Amino acid sequence: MDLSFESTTLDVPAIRRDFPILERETDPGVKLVYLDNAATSQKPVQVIEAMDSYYRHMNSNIHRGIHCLAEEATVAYEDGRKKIASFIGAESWREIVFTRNTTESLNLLAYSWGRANLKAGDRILLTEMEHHSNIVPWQMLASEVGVTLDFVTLTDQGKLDQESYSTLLEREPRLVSFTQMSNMLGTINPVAEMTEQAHRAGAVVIIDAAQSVPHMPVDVQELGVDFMVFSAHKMLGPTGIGILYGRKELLQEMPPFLGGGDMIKRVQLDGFTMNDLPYKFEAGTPAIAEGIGFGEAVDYLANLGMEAVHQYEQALTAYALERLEEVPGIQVYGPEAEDKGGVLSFIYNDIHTHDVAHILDSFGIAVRAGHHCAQPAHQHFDIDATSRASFYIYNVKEEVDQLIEGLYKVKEIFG
Amino acid sequence: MDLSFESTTLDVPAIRRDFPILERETDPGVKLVYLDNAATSQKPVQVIEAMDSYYRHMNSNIHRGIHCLAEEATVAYEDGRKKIASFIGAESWREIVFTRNTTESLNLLAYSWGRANLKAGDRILLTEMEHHSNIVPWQMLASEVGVTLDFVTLTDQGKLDQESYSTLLEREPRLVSFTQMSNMLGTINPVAEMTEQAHRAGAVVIIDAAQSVPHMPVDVQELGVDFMVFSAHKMLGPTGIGILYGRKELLQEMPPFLGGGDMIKRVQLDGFTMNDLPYKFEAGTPAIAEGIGFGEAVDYLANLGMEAVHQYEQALTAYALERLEEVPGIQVYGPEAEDKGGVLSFIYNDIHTHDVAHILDSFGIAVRAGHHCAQPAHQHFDIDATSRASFYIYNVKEEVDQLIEGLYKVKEIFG
Amino acid sequence: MDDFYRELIIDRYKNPQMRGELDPHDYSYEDDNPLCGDEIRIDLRVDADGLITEAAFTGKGCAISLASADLLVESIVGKTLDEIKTLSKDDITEMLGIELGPVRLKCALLSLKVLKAGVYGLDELEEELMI
Amino acid sequence: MDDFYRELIIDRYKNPQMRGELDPHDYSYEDDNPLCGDEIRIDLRVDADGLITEAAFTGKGCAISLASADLLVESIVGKTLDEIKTLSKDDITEMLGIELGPVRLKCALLSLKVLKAGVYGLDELEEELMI
Ligand SMILES: Cc1ncc(COP(=O)(O)O)c(C=O)c1O
Ligand SMILES: Cc1ncc(COP(=O)(O)O)c(C=O)c1O
Repeated sequence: MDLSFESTTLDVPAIRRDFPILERETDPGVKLVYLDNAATSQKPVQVIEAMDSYYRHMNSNIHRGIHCLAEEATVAYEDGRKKIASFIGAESWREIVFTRNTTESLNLLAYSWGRANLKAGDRILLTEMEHHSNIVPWQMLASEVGVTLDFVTLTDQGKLDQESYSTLLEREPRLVSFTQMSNMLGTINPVAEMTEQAHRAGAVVIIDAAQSVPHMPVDVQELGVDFMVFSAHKMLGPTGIGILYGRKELLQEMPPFLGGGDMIKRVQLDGFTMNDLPYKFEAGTPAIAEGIGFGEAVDYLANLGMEAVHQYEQALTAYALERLEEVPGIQVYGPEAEDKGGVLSFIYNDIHTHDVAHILDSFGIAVRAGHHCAQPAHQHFDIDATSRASFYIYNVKEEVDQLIEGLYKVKEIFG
Repeated sequence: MDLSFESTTLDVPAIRRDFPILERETDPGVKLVYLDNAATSQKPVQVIEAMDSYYRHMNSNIHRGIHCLAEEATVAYEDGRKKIASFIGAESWREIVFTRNTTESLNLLAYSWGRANLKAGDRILLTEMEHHSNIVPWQMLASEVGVTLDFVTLTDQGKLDQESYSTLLEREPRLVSFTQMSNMLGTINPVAEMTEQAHRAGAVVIIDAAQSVPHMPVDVQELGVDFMVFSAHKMLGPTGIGILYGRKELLQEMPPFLGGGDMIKRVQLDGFTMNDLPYKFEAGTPAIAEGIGFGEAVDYLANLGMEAVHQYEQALTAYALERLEEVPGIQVYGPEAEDKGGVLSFIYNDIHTHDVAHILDSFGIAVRAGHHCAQPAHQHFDIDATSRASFYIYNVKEEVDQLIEGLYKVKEIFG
Repeated sequence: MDDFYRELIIDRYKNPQMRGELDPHDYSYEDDNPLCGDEIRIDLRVDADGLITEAAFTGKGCAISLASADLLVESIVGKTLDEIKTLSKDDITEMLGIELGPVRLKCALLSLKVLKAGVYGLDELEEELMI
Repeated sequence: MDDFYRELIIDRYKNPQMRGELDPHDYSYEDDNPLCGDEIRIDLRVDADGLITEAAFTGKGCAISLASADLLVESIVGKTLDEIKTLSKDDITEMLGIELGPVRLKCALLSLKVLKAGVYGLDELEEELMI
């Protein structure tokens, strides 16, 4: 891949004009430099206005309503679902379940698929670079059902150790669940190959795509995965809504997760009949405005083209890595630019990450400090916390330069 | 209670100006008459703009961020929680857990409290007027754990049969869960008395307040309940967020429900440590914009005063009941105006509810048709479906008149 | 009001042409819409060449669902079973002569669903319907 | 930049006055902030009247948490245990001389939390902290 800025097809100045928050000053005269995109992305006016307009003109509960608003809202919400289905190459909109976020999607799988398909003695294979949301639900399941968790270890470079993966697959896990892109190391994992290997070993495969779907082309059918999970808020969409994608055959066999309105066809005092997919998994009034906003977000990204998004962010990442290496005392974790997304986690001599982030903040530069909900990956490298800068489509080279300048100021203060 | 319009302290014309959707025409020249408030309420500009402004100026992930946006967003979101705590008279903001909606709150209780506290042979007491969301989670639990469900029956008037309640309490249910106000019959149940009785019988009490908290003063400490659940979208707030209130002692003893980011203090490969209340029950990136919008909604209602809201809606309900009784062939279900909220479900000769709702819609009048996720209550009265008109603070007498006129037109068409 | 409850619909609802049961029959199938309790049953007689010679329906429901059942059943007499396979959502809304939102569409299509499910599966039709 | 990393904080962070351990001691307690792995331990010597005669802390953390530990521990020598009960969030931010957001506040209050938990419970303090 060409990592130069020259070959980008994104019109970044035009993109920036769509994001009102980029005009924000954090202190008088101090312009925001938002480099916390792995935590959550900013939202373009198109998304904000779609939700605003929903509430001003169309707001209604959906699915069961006959009146004009209910019909308009139902169509708009279900259009959001169809857009998402086509964005990730799903075979049918029935394979797209709306949840609150990636975390709920993974818990839904642990409760519904996990409890129906796993028994004491079964193994689940995870990796040391997983987000807590792809660890804790399985730990809870493990202590309830008695399954055993294995973890693929990491190379010094912060990639998955493929030898460890192959060895652990020999233990015949029933389930393999791993991230397509690490939110600490930025590592992009070879999902298609690993999935094929897992399938050969007889496992079902879940991909945590919270960091990948927002930043690169992802096609569930090409990758061959069984389940995939991600969140709207990391990809220009609103808070409060996420996705569970699952192959129809698998979703169909799963028991329901939450019970209540909308997920049933019929209720009597002595029992209920389940609804069709995907409604079987959607109980109660859904996040309607959010589904509509999410659809807008996906339109926005599809218009840019995910290849272009990925190429531009990799150019930014390569440049940022190069510049960070100039700064004495900075150590960045994770692989080289070719193999990673726009996530740079680093330590800076022995300056505490809180102090780094706080002083950068005083220059308007927003980075994250802490373990980024990836404590095991930090433990692997024997550190408590890192500072993390992460990019998206609206970030520019000059903002990387401001980050570097900021880091020199941190050094001055902490001598 | 004085059911006259004259004694209202609400400035309804001013309220109406806060709701942009009330300007909406469903067809050219046909103004919207929104009478589907039990399904979801409309939103005032204050709420819409608070969320809009969050996305334009403050959007960030929360709790773990040190930068300026993260701190502002955390404070705004947690302020929302504090406002809700004080709105329902909770002892502490730690007793307020954010969920997606009433339905998820009830499922959280079934999964976490239910599985930890109930065993085969135990009984749960529900009522025949429950929404599906307060039935299906318990049916799922029943078939998993082997508990037995009992249902308090209804009087002909559509009230809970208190004799049936007392009798069923003698079976010593571990849990009593019922609605404060029926979304089909409008019946307002005597929560304080029934809770005291249930406590004497040794049961824990859950109140489904989805229809009551939006429309009348509710104080969890005065009522003495253990748990209470409701949704933002029915009380001027956004979709995608709801509440589980629980007494601290009870919440503290409960195991977590969803695992992942934010609900943990610490994660290692071999286990995790839980976070404090309420975060223990909030896994993953929460509905941040929605929490802020919910806080605004609660401010709006608190400013009006819930006594005033309740009095005005009862005046509307009394008037509507009176007018509906004039129309030949209309049969309204549920008690008299004094004992019910602003929910009127009716059948109209043998005209199908879909046809009633559809023709009313052609005059801009939005009512709901169907079983309103309360099939058991419909079964009790041996009907499949009803048409339902339901009110909120912005509805006016003239809209009731339009409804009545519309019903006469329906009659004309169906002869 | 809009031309929704066009005379045709009200007329067919009040005076159905094809109501009834066939006994004996070659195909008979029924299904319901649990949302509102509507039910439709369709009976067919089919000759050796797969040609529908007689058809009738019974059931309960709203004007839209009963009128479209009546129109649909009338339209299929003289058609082959293979021709039924090609019937779509659009054929029904065309017969009714109106645009329908998602919930009303479900009412309108209940009879088509019953017909197709009775004769074949109904996977594509389910996909077409968003709700 | 804002006056946040005021000289006082950086100075106390780089040259703490009260760092150390007391052995023997009358009270010793430690706690951490799992978010970032910060840890503080505070040791006290207390006379018969409940007067704190000596105090010291050890630990690791950011400038805010270590500077506030140093300032807090310095300020309590000569105070009674009862007086510690009345120390609040505001006393700490006053010592530091700056406004803090919710996350940094947690850093600043870690030492107070350790101190109070060591001597009493810390329920009210927990309530005060939103996070
Ligand atoms: C009494 C009652 N309980 C529960 C619910 C479910 O609420 P939600 O759909 O927001 O989960 C409703 C709303 O329809 C209701 O009226
Ligand atoms: C790789 C990965 N998985 C899961 C999550 C959890 O996402 P959410 O908080 O939206 O549930 C995140 C986000 O922090 C992530 O980066």
